[in-house]
Amino acid sequence: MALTREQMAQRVARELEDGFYVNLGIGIPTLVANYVPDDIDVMLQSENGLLGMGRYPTEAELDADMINAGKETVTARTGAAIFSSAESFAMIRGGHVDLTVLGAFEVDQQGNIASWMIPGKLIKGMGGAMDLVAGADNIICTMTHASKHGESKLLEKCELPLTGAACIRRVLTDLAYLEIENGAFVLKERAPGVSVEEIVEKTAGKLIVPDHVPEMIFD
Amino acid sequence: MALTREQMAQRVARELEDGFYVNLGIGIPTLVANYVPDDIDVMLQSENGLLGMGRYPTEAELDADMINAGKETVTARTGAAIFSSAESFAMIRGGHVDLTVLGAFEVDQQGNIASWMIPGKLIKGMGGAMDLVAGADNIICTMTHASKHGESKLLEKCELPLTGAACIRRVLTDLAYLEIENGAFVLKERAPGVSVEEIVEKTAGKLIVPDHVPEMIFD
Amino acid sequence: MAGFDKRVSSYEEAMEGIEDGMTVIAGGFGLCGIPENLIAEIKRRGTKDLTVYSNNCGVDGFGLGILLEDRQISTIYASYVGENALFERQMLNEEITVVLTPQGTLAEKMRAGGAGIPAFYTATGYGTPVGDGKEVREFNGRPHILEESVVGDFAIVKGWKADRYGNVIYRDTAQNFNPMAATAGRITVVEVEEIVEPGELKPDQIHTPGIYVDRIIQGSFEKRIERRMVREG
Amino acid sequence: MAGFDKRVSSYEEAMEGIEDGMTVIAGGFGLCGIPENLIAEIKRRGTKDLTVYSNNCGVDGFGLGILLEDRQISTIYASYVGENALFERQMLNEEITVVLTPQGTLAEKMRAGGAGIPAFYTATGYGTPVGDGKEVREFNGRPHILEESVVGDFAIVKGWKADRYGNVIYRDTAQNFNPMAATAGRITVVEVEEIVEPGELKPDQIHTPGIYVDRIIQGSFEKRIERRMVREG
Repeated sequence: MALTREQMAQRVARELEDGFYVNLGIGIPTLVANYVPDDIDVMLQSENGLLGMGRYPTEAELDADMINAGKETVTARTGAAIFSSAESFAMIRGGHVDLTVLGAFEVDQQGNIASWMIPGKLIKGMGGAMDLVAGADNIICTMTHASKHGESKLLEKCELPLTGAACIRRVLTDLAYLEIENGAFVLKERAPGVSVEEIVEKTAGKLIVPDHVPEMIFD
Repeated sequence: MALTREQMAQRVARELEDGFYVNLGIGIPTLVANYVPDDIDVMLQSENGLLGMGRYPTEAELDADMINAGKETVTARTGAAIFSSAESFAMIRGGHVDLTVLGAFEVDQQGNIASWMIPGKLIKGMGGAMDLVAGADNIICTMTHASKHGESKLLEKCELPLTGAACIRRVLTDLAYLEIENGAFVLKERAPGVSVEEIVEKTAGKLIVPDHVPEMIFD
Repeated sequence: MAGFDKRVSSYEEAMEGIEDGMTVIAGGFGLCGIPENLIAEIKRRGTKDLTVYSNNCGVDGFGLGILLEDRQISTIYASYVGENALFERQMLNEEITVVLTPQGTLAEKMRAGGAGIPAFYTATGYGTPVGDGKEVREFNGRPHILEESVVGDFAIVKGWKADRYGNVIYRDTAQNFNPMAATAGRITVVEVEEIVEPGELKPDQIHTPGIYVDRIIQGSFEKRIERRMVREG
Repeated sequence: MAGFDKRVSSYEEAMEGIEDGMTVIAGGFGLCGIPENLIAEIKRRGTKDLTVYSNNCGVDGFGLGILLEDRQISTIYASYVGENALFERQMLNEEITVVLTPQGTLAEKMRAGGAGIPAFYTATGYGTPVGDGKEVREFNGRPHILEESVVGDFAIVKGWKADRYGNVIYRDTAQNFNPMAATAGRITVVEVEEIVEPGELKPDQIHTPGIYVDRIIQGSFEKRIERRMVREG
């Protein structure tokens, strides 16, 4: 079975370490915050200028001056800091964020990522995504393995305009967890009940399949 | 008579305008603060990170965390702001300071200035002087017209290592106030009792002498 | 003597001197911390052919979005413009030129402009359409692109509190692009919720020192919320 | 879980990992806001062949000056080094390499290093010995030189108050180079006068967010005054 959005978030959350500063993109990445293990503490960076994003506010706490990068009202947790956009991207561009999780339309075997533009269809802008992929060493890209029409999103070469070049090393799809090494996707884990064959079939880019590909385990 | 240091400061102070942000270098420039006309208000920028430098502290006010760019203990005036060195030089480099007054060893007819190094003799460093001369449009350079040995400091071409290239437009010496235009010093005013001939004699660079050169007037 | 008293008493005075064809740098992120009354004044004046630097372009009917109604903006540099149907239509009809700019690069362009740094290298955007036509150079074994900074004819800024000297502090995440915008205007206008007495702002806690600020005005603000999220209390 | 508790309990622990040949970025201006105990710990360790970025090099017997006594510094990038007789002797004897760097360029090198900007253009130093050998390029009709940024193995910083999360505020002009230094260390160590309880520092008034800081230690400080000027009270 393909992973649910919640399972994808759960799987990504296993990459969190105690004391990590983490930037979570919109969509599935945002859900990761719900699966932080109880015995670790992570600090969420929101690129509009908030380090230490807390929960949504109560009615009483609601404050127009307190939003996250998704423009949602939020709160600040204990230990938070708030700063300018220049400072926020100094952190991001300077490589101070420990883990970045973001969605994508396509990833290719060179680690290129396309996530911000579909010519003639969607031109909303890249927001902070280009800075995030350029600044981070440690990025996990989350997306469905294939489009609704069955077209692979793990390509030999991205077809859409890039968000960043040669910057992605790790991809979690609804079918598999893969790493990108030396111009190829390496299949590291598969979703419970998903066969290697299905993953091979739905991966357009070069795929290396080790002898043993463990299944992910969920509670 | 050549101007005293106090008279030089007094003359420079006439260039102050109400609402000016001013950076005063060490030496004669510092004295300018004593001659701010009563009917105007200026704000002194100290490049270690203080806008709105006040008087020296009383014994009771003395505070090691409160110094100026000359490393002297100071106070902050009402309306002051304190910030980092990067912010301080953002102001300076970005051209936000209205008037910069600084000393020099030599100035030449191209507006070059040498003020920070005498090879084999003095190697203390440029501090903020290179940023100040590069960032300001409006600089007044103060110095004696000639060295103790009678050698002119207003040259055809600076001999000492430069602080900045083609950046000085106005020079006040103990003998004269001059402006630099089109590769020449233009004599604008002379010190009381100082003859045009003396200035001509002590100016090594190209000097343009208008028909009428008024004497400075001091109370 | 006027000295450093930068207070003005009307929005008309606050935006005096803005002219067709000028470049305006605006603070704000989404609808948070936007100079909403200064934008409304530009709308009232009908100033045209503006080039705007702002992270977003407001929404239909609020924020910079209202300047689209009479096509006052001809070019915008922004990182994200997805909230605005009118905007999308003008973009598709090529009635507005949109230069999509990575958020961090946009912030740094303003910061560098204010700080007298004409250009800087960044890895952001290398190998993407953002890097097209820009100089590429390697540093530390990695390609970077050259980005130029920006200075605007006007900067419009929303602060929380200011004193008459033009010292400003921002509140929470309404800070965002405002401090950089404030440094990058030939004329910088800041509207705030409260003008406080001199001395009330602690000097070492001021976000924007008064040297960057030309005009200060106290206003009242709608502070519209774009995505209202609440949890049970 | 240790989480974000960055407190260490000894200066030995604070400087753990510093090795011969490393690059150290130090906050401070003159003797104001210098990490005096962290410097003393480097002295105690006898770490050699250090490359130091600091606006000044202390005075004889205090601040970075004490690292000269056993020749622990091999290269220094500084804007002004005029306060120190031992320093001058070592410089004239070529026992230390001094790269005199304009103050604003030095601050910006640290800030850019921390911000992932490998290089920037500035007019400062063009046409002077500082510009020798550096690329020159015109922007807005004016020549600028290319300056590269710096990242240090260690940054040593003096704050006023911090919380266990590594959030720091500075006091008055003791801020100076400290915030930039804090961003530019692979390992950033901050010593402060007081570690306060979480939540005590207002989030939007923090000068250095904890993400830049690896270790925090509370110390006591001499805070020597270099030029004591007083007026009649």
